[in-house]
Amino acid sequence: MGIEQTAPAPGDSNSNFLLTTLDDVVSWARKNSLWPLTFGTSCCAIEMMMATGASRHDISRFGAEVVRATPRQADLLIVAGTIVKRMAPVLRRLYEQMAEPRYVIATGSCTISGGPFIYHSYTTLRGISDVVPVDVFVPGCPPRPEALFYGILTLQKLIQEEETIGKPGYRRKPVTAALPPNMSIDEIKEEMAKLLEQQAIVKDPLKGDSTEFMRGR
Amino acid sequence: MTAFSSFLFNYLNGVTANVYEPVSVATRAAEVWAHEPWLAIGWLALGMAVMLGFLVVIGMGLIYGERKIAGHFQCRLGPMRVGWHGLLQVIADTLKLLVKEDVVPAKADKVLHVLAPVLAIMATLLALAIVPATPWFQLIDVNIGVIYVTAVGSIGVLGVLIGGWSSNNKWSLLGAMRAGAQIISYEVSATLALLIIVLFAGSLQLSTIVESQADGWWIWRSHLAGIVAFFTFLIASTAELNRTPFDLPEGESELTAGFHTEYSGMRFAFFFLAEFINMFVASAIAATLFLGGWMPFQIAGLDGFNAVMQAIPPGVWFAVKTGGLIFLLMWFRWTFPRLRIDQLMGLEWKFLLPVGFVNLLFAAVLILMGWYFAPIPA
Amino acid sequence: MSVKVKTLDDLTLPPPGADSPLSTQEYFINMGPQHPATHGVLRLLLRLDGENVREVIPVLGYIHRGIEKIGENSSYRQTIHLVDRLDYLSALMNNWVVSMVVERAAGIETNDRIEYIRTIMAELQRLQSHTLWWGVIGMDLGAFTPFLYGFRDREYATDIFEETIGARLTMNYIQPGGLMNDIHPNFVKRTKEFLEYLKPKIDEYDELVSGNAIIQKRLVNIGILSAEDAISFGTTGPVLRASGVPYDLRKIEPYGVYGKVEFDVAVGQAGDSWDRYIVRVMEMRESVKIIEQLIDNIPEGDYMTVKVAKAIKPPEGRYYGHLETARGVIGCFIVSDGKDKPYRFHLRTPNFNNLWCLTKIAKGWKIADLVAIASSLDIVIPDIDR
Amino acid sequence: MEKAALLETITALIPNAKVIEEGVDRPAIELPPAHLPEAAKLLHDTDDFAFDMLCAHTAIDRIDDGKFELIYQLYSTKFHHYLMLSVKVDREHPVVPSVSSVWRIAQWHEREVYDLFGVLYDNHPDLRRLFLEDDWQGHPLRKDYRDDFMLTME
Repeated sequence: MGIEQTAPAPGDSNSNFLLTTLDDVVSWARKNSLWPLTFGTSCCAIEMMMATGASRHDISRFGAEVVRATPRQADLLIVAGTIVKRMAPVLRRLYEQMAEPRYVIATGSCTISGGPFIYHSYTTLRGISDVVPVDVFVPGCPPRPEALFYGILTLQKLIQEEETIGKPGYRRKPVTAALPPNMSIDEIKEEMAKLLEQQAIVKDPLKGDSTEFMRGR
Repeated sequence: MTAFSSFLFNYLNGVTANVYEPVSVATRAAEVWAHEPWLAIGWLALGMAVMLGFLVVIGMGLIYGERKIAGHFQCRLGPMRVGWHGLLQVIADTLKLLVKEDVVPAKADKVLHVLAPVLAIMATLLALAIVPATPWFQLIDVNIGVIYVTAVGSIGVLGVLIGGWSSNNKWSLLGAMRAGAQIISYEVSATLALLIIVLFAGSLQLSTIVESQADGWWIWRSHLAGIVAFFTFLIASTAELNRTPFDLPEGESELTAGFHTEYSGMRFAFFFLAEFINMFVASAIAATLFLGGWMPFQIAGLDGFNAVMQAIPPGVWFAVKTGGLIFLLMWFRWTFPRLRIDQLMGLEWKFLLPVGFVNLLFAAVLILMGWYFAPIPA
Repeated sequence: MSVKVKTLDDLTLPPPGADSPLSTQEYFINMGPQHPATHGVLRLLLRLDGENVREVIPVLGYIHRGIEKIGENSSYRQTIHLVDRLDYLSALMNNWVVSMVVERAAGIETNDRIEYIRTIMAELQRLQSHTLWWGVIGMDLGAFTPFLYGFRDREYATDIFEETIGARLTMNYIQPGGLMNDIHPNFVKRTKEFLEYLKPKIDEYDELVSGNAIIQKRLVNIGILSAEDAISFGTTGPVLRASGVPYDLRKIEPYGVYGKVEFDVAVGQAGDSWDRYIVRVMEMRESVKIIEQLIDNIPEGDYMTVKVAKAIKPPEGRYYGHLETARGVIGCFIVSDGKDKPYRFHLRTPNFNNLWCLTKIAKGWKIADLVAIASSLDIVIPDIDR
Repeated sequence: MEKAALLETITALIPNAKVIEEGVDRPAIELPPAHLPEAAKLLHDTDDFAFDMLCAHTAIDRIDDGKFELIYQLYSTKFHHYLMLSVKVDREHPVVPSVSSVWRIAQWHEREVYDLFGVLYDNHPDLRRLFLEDDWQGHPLRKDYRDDFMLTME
């Protein structure tokens, strides 16, 4: 484990129709049932609560309102807020206590790079990707609930692409779920609608660029 | 095949002419066992298959319903994206839990850890078997039905206790201890409340109790005793179900997840499912004993009204009564805060139990004197 | 003189039966750093006897980001955005206290318009913070629905902030010498709408939670903090006022335009969890009253009195200023050596002091009470750890 | 009490106290460390002052003078007056008596100052690090603190 492994050649042993269909079904179930762990350290946690708790944004529409307090039952670790040296082992432990398959969304500048606490801070970690493998980064300080939703939708897209049965251990490099700058509100709405309808064209990851892959854990 | 056709005939006849012959599946199987053993096995298999389907449908339906109802209580929508109005949400959840990794903590007692959720779900399944959903469908009609329900219900607490103990986690243990104390205490009150109806109906058999309510449901035929018993049972069974305001064993803000803190994947789903099926069983028992089970609502003297009521199939009556009680339980959950453990025990031992005993005495006097609305059915 | 320094490993359990008549074995349990009741990454090491809390030992530092060290290496304007992230639910008040001290140190004058807007914003933030707290205490007591209601009402205030400030949570709005930008043309109208919306909602809060028998059973006469203890622990804000000490900086040393408005200081009597609860609910009504008196009278003027490009260099000295946030008194202590960066930048945060009374008042109660008491103290963890 | 009157009464009662005139924005006195506990007790108990609340306690690293300046911000809930107490200790042997028996909150403020500055408090009931791990090396708020992890802009 932990060693990078090149992806198999195109058309290699994964053309089984039954497995592919089964893959689709399992991925569908996983992506639609992302139960988050109650985990928040600072400011981002409030915006995360606005997303998961508040009735305006209402994460329950996506079936993700079943917030579990114990990592054993959670699928999604939303790291909301600064992680400092003392917290890092705890975060790692929480991640390891979660049952596979588990996904990590890192929200906020602090989890990406240390945010406003990069310089002169003797404790703040400069990004959490050294501690836990991150699937999706959501930038912002703190990110709006909508941004978090965009991150969750991006994660859903990633899960749908994943090959779950043949290669269960594969994990992508993290993706940043940031909207490009200068997007108008209408364009954002369009993009969200596209994701919601699941019509986004999914590139077959195994036939694509093999450097996109890396063995997780 | 004659039995099948006669069953179909009986059923159609029953629906059209309101002539019910309450015969449980087990009875049917026993009847034909001597000369047609394969048919008997067929009956049993059919019964089990229907029960299993029932279990899954009820479990999923209740979970979906709970999430939707909770959503609307909280000014939001609940699941919307998976299927039409989130109908497929529970299926996605179940599928995900099925294929999720199943963690057994390294220092846990592995055998007991695996056994606990099985015990919990087994207890609910056993209780579900005797619920008289309609006159023509009941898996087994035990002649000591009421005692059977309370006895089987106590197996569930074993599952919770074992689960909490075997996890080797202090929060789990605390949750399990709370569950043990709470469920065993409230079982006393629930049983006392059931006993009152047993006294009135003169039988322990659930089908007989339902039939005894043909002239009126026990909740109003028995003066005050029935109403008090009904509310006692409702409170006690809410406590037995570990639902708010009595959800101390898994009180999320106190004990992270209580007794199932260390459970993941399908085993957690078993606990989860058991809770919802238990809710159904408790509501069904309450509906059967106090609200007349599948008996239609009748008002003496209003023949036209009664005829309309009787035209509604008994299964619908049963579903409506049980559903109403389930909705009430959900309403509790999304409105009330949680009690503290000593307040919870105080409520049982200092209030509900004395009330239950006094009520039992009162009911006994009522029966001795014959001071209730209709005669005991022969 | 030699001083013995201890570690966590020095903690030991007493022998069985030491604290209770039964021969029971006590045990340690960790509540946190990840626990739903601790609202963040607070770790409470509990010594329990069954369900009874024998000792609470808070272990801090899981979100200690070294803000004071960063502040020593930032210019005065840069420190503003750091304090946003302390008590993020009182971000504007935190901005204000730094601005206040820097203004006093550097001799910067502000005008009436700035002070009016600052006061209104601070009170809006107090409302926003208290609505969130109200939801959270409901959730901690096991009722999930108030949480949603509290957040629903909080959203409206967030909208108002967003329109003027552009941020929802970490505002960075109040600057030394003024404000980041002027208020939005809609601000007055929308604030009034919000107040009209909120007033019946506060009554609804009372109906849903305050009047509930279970809530009262869980809060009344639980976790009593006497006035002497409250002062000795240095608690401030609603926690201190609930114990019967009418200490409110808005009244005692009016800053901003608090001197011009009529309002009452909500004071409790017994100092139990219920008083802490009801004091906050009363404060919500007072905040509404304050904003109503100010919102129509915002005078004309500039929103900034100094050039932003010019570095602030206060003369050498030690400056301490404080004001009342939603949780208590935040104090800012700046030591200047005449350069453009503070020589020492210290923050006296309300939650730090408020937390420690938990070690006394939670003793002897059950775990469930500990959760309720902690919730009634309304603690924000990054504010403690800094 | 007015500022001048307050300072006068204090200096009369505590002869070792030296009034700080410059660079402060509120009444301030300086005390030698050895006299801190008795002065604290007097300030807390004397009815004329009744400084019953310790608002804040922190330290300043005066590295050029080789001293730590400890600051105690006192407040009286009875008379609503303030006092800043300043105590200077040697940077090499920073030991001061604890005042946690007078103001209870001082216990944790002192732990914080010990954690971040390394000032040792005599007679402290539970002197532990507050924010950092027990095995942390050094005291980060000292001006000469450096470690491999911290990024500086120099």
